Amino acid sequence: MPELSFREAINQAIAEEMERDDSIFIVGEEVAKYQGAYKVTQGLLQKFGEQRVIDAPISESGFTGLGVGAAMVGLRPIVEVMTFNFSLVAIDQIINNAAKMRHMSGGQLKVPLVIRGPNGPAHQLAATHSQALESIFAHIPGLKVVVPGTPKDAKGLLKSAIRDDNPVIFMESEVMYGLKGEVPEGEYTIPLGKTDVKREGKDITIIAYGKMVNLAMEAAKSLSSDGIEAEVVDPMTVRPLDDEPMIESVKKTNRCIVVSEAWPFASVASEIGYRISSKAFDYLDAPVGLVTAEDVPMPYNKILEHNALPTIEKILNAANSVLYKK
Amino acid sequence: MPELSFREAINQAIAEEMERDDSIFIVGEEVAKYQGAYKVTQGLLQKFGEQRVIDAPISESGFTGLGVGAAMVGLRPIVEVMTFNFSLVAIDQIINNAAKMRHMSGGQLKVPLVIRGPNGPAHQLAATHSQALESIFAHIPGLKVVVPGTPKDAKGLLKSAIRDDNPVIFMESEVMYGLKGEVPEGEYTIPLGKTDVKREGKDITIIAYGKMVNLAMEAAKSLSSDGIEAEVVDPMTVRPLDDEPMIESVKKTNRCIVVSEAWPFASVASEIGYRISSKAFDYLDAPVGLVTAEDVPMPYNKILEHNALPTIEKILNAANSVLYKK
Amino acid sequence: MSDYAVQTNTEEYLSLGRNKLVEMYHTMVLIRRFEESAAKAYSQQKIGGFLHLYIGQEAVAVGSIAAIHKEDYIITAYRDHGHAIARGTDPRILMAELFGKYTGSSKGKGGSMHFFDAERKMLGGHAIVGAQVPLGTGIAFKAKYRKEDAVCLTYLGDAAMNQGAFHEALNLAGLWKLPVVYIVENNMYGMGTAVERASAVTELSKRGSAYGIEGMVADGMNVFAVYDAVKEAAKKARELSLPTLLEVRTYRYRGHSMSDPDSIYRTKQEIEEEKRRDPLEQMKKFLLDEKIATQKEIDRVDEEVKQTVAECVEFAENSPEPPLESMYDDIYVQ
Amino acid sequence: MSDYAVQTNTEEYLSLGRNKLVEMYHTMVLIRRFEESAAKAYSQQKIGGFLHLYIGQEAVAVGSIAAIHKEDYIITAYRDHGHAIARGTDPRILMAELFGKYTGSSKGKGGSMHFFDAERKMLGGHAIVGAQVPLGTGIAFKAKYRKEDAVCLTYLGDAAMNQGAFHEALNLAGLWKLPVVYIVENNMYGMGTAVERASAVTELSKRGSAYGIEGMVADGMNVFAVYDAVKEAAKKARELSLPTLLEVRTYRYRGHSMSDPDSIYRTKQEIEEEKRRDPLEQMKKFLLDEKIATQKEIDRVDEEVKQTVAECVEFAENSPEPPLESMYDDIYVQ
Ligand SMILES: Cc1ncc(C[n+]2csc(CCOP(=O)(O)OP(=O)(O)O)c2C)c(N)n1
Ligand SMILES: Cc1ncc(C[n+]2csc(CCOP(=O)(O)OP(=O)(O)O)c2C)c(N)n1
Ligand SMILES: [Mg+2]
Ligand SMILES: [Mg+2]
Repeated sequence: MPELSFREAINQAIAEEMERDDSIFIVGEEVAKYQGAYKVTQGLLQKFGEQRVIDAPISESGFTGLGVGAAMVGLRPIVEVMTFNFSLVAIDQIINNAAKMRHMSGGQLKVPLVIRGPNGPAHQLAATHSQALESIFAHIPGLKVVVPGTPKDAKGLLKSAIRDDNPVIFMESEVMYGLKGEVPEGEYTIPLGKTDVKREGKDITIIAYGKMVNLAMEAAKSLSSDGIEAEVVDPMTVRPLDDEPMIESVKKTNRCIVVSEAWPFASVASEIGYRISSKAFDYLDAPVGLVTAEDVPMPYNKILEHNALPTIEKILNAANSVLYKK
Repeated sequence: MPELSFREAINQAIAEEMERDDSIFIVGEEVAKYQGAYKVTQGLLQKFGEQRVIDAPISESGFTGLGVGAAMVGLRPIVEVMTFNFSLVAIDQIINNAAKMRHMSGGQLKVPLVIRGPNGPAHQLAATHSQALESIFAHIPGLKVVVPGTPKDAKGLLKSAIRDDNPVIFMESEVMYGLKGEVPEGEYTIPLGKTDVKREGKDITIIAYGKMVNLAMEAAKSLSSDGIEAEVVDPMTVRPLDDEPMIESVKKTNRCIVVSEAWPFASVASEIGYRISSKAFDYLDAPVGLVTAEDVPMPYNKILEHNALPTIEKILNAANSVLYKK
Repeated sequence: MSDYAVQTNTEEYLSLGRNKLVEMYHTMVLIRRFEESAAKAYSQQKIGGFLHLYIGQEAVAVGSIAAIHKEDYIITAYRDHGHAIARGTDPRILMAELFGKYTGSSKGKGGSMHFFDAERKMLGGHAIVGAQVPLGTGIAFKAKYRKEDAVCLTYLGDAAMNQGAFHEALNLAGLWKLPVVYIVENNMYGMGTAVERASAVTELSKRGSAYGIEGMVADGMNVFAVYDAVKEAAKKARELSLPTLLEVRTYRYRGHSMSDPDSIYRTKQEIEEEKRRDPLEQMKKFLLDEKIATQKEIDRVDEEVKQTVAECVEFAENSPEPPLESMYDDIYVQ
Repeated sequence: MSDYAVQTNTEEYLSLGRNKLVEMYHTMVLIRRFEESAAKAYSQQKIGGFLHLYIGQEAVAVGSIAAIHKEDYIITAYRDHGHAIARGTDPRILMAELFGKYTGSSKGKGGSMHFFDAERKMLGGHAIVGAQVPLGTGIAFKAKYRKEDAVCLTYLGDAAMNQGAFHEALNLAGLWKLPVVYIVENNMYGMGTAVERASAVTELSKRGSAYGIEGMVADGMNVFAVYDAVKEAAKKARELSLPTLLEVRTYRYRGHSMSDPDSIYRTKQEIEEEKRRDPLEQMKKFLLDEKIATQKEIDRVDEEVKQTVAECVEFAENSPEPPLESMYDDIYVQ
C-alpha cells in the first residue's frame, strides 16, 4: 500500500468525491487561490474551478449558514473552517440550523453538509487557537462528529462523511497533516459510527481517538516491553459513539483508561468513562482512568503547552495506576 | 421568612447589588422599558435610570462583547440573554474572550461579568428554544457556571456571582420564575462552588441541580413513602464542581442517580456519573444511573416534550433500578 | 402615506386578471382568519409555545409571493404563517402543526415558528433572529450554482438586521452576486423596541450600501406596492443575478407574541392609526372600485375562508397526537 | 498617492516639538528592528506559534498613538507588536513574551498574538478576527459611563470588517454614541485574500454609513496623515462622544505570518512598489528636510535602537521559563 500523509489522504477524499458528484463544492477561507491555509485543498481550484472551490471572506457564520442553506436544497457543501476554534463564531448555524433542521421540519429536509478543518492544539498557538472542541459538538443531537487518527481512516471516513445525508463535523489536526501512513489504493470507504480495535491486548484497554490514537499506540508499545498487552480501541466517530466494542474489550481486560486532548469536564472522555463504568460495572477491577488536557486555557510557552496535554508518560502513569502498579 | 418567587429573588439580588456598587450595570434585550421579557428586571429602569439599565438591539455577540470589554476596564456588567439559546451567537465572546482574558494577559486583567438568563426547555418552545446548555459552558476553563434550583439559592448565589471577579454564567429558568420559596430577609450571600445537601437520606443519593432539584425532592418524597430515604444533593454551581459532598453521600448510600434536563452525551450529568463511578468505586453497589433529557432536539408537541424530559416516573424507575427493585 | 393610497398602475394590476386578484384578496383574508382562529385556540390552550401573529402584515407575504414563480424559494423567520399560506400550503396541516398533531406539516415537532413546505420551496420558519439570512443566501447560491432560473426571497424583521449573521450574509450576496431578495418586514418594532432604539440608521434599506446592495422601499400595507417592488427586485436577481435589500413598511396589529403587553411600548392610538391603512381593506376597496368583484363576491370569499378555517380547526382537533417514539424520528437520515 | 508625499501641515507638525518628532521616528525604527530581530529568533525556533509582523505598517500605530492621551485606551488584533511598543511598553518584556518566558508581559502564556499592558491601557492583542471590536466598544462604553475624558482606539484589519462582531459593535457605537475610533488597517489583504475578493464594498470607510458612523480615510504610510486623522477623530469622540470609522491605507511587507508563501497572491513588484512609500523613510526625510535632526542624530537613533533590541533579545534569552504550576495560575481570580 502506498504511504500518504494525512493531508494528502484528505485531499484525495475530497477530490475523488467532487469528481464523482457535482453537487459537492467546497467553501472556506483560503481554500482556493491560496491552496489552503494548511494546503489541504492544494490543486482543487485548478481541478474543479472557482465555481466549486470558493474562497470566502472571514465570515464563518455567513458561509457556514450559506452551506446549510445550500444543503437544504440539494447541494452537498464541504465547509472548511481554517481551524475549529473559529467555528465558535458559527456555532449557532451549526447547532440551531444544521443539527435541528430535519427534526424541526418533521423530516421534510435533510442537511448533507460536512464541516471540516483542524481541531485541537498545534504548536504554541495559545489559548484561543488551541482548543479541542469535539465535546461541544458531540453533545448535540443531530450532528455526527468524526475525529480520525490515521491517514487511512481519514480518507475512508471523510468519503463516508461527504456521502452522508446528515451534517458531519469532521475534525483533523494541524500537527497530524504531515503524518504518513498506509492508505489503500483505489476506492474505499469506512462507515461512520463504528469503533475500530487498533491493537489487540488482554491486560488493559486504552480508548483513544484522533491524534491521541498514535500516542496510545506508542504507549502500548512501551507497556508491551514491560509485559503488559494493551488493547487500543479507537471510536473514530465520537457521535454516534459505538461503545459496544469498548465494553467488550473492558470485559476482557477489566481495566481501562481513556485518552483525549480535550478538556476533561463534561467531555467525550468523561462520557466514555461513565459509560464504561456503568456498562462494564461488574467487570472493572479499577476505576476508569482519564488522561486529558489539563483544565486550563492553553498557555503559549512550549513547555507549559506540552505539559498541558496528554503525554506518553501520563498515559503510562494512568495505565500503571489502573493496573495497581507502583 | 417571607415567600418570594424565583423572579423576585433574582430581581432583588440585582437591585441590591446595583444599589451597593455603581460599577454594576445591566444590559440586554428588553431589560429596561419593557421591564424584562420575563419581567425579571421589573422596576430596575425606574430605580437606576437608563444609564445603568440598558435596552440592547438584538446583537448578543455585540453586547456580550461590550460587557467583556467594559469588565476589562473595571465595570461589573450583568448581561442578560433573553434565553441561553441565544447565547450561541455570542459564544465566541464568552469562550474566547471572557473565559481566557485573564490567562492570556498573564493575570493583568480580570473580567467581572455575569451573563444570566433562562436556560433549558420551557413550554413547547421547540428545538431551538428549549436547550439546556450548561454542559457546554461547564466544559470551559475560565468560566464559572451556576444553576440554582430555589429562590433562596438564586438570590444568594447571584449576589456572589455579581461580586465575583470572574465571568459567571448564571442560568435560570422560564418555568421556575413563578416558583415560590422562602427567602431570608436582609443581606446574605451563598458562596459559589459549594454543594448543598437538600435532603438527608441513607438509601440512595440523588444528585440534581436547577429545575431538577424540585423534581428530585418530589421523587424523594415518593420514595420515602415506600420506605426508601433518598439523599438529595444539589451542586448549585456546576463549574467548579464541588464533588466531595457527593462522594461522601454515595459512600453512605452506595447508590446514586444523577438528574439533569440537558442532553446526556458529554454532559454535566455524565461527568458527575463518571466522577462518582471512579471516586466512589469501592462503595457503589450498582452503576450510577442517569436521568437526562432524551438525546433529541426538543419537539414542539406537549406530550413529546414532556416525555423528552426527566419526569418523576423516570427518576423513580432509575432509583428502583439502582436499588435493584423490580 | 395616505390612507388607502390610490393605485397608480391600475392598468397593470388589472392585467393580472380577475382570478389572480381575487385569489390575492382571498389569501389575505385566509391568513387573517386563520390567525384569529389560532389566537382563539391558543387562549383555549390547544396551541402552546410562542405564537407570533402576522395580522396587519398580510400584504407583504401575499404581494411578494404573488410576484414570483413556483420554482422560486422562500424562507422566513418565526412569524411565518402568512408566508406558508401565501405559498399555498394546505392550511389544515398548518393548523394541525399549531395543535402539535401528527398530521401537521412538521408532524407536530415544529409548531408555529417552524412551518416548512419543502415541496413548495417554503424553507421555514426559523426561530433564531437573523439566522435564516445566511440560509436564504445559501439557497440563492444553489440556484446560481445550478443555473436555475430561480430566486430566493429571504424575509427578516427590522430588528434582525442588527445581527451579525445578517451582515455576513449580505456581504457574501453582494460579493458573489447572488439572486436573493432580502425583504425586511419593518413593522416598526423588534418585540418592544422601536426601530430607532435598535438601529443606528433608521432608513433600513440604506444599510445595503455597506455591501453594494441596492436598497428599495415599499409600502407594506399595500399588496400592489409590495408586488411591484418584489417583481422588480426578482427580475434583477433573475436576469442580472443581483441581490436587493427591500424594506417594506408595515405594522403588526397584535403584540409580538401572545403574551406581549404591548401597551408598554406603543399607544392604542398608534395602533388605530396604522389600522386605517389596513391591507385587506385597501384591497377590498380596489376590487370593488375597479369593479373586479362585487360585494357579493367579496362576501363569498369571506364565507369560503370562514369555512376553510373551520375545517382547519376541525382537522387539527381530530388529528392524532404523534406517537411517543416519533420524537426519535427525523433526527438523522438513516 | 505620490511617493514621499510632501507634508501639508509642516508648521503644525513642527509644533509637536523636536523631541516628540524624533521620538516618533525612534519608535518606528524600534518597531521595525524589534520585529526583524523577532523574525530571526523565530527562524532559530526561539519563538514559536504564529508571528505576524507589522513591518510596513509602523506609521499607523505610531501616528495614532501619538495623537492620543495616556488616559486613552487602545485594543487591537494579533498583529500587535507595533501598538504595544508605540504605547511605551518595555520592549524587553515583549521580547520575553515572544520567547515564552516568565518575565514576559503575559508570563509566557500569551505569545505574539496576546500583548497586553494594562497599566498603559493597552488591552491586547486578540487572535479571533473581529472579536476585539465589541471589546473596544465596551471599553469606550466604560469611558462614557464613567464620564472619563477618554477614547478607545480599536484597531482591526480590512478583512475583519466582514465578521458579524464588527457589524454588531458598530451599530451599538453608532446608536449609543460611544467615544471610539475604529482604525481599519487596510493592508490590502486578509491573509491571501485581497480586499476586493472579500468585501463587497472596497471603499471600506463607507461601510460606516450603515451605522451612521462617519468614515475617514488616511494614508497609512505617512505618520502625520495618520496622526492628523486620529487627532480629529479622537476630538470628535472626546467632545461629541461620536464614533469614527477610519480607514488607513497601508501595506505589510512580510507575509501574513511567518509561514505565508505570499508569492501566491501578490507580486514582488507590488511589494517593491509599496516599499517606495516606506513610512520610516518618509519620516526620516521629513526630519532631515526640515532640519529637525541631522544625519548624525538619525544615525544615533538607529544605533540606540540596535542596542535596545539586542538588550531585548538578551533579556529574553536569559529569562527563566515559567514554572510548570504557573499554567494553573491566572485562570480565576481567587
Ligand atoms: C438571536 C436571538 N435573540 C433574541 C431572540 C428573541 N426574539 C425573538 S423575536 C424577537 C424580536 C425580533 O424582531 P424583528 O426582527 O423586528 O421581527 P418581528 O418580530 O417584528 O417580526 C426577539 C428579540 C431570538 N429568537 N433570537
Ligand atoms: C474568526 C477567525 N477566522 C479566521 C482566523 C484566521 N486568520 C487569522 S488572521 C486572518 C486574516 C485577517 O486579515 P485582516 O483582518 O485584514 O488583518 P491583517 O492580518 O491583514 O492584519 C485570518 C483569516 C481567525 N483568527 N479568526
Ligand atoms: Mg419587527
Ligand atoms: Mg489585512
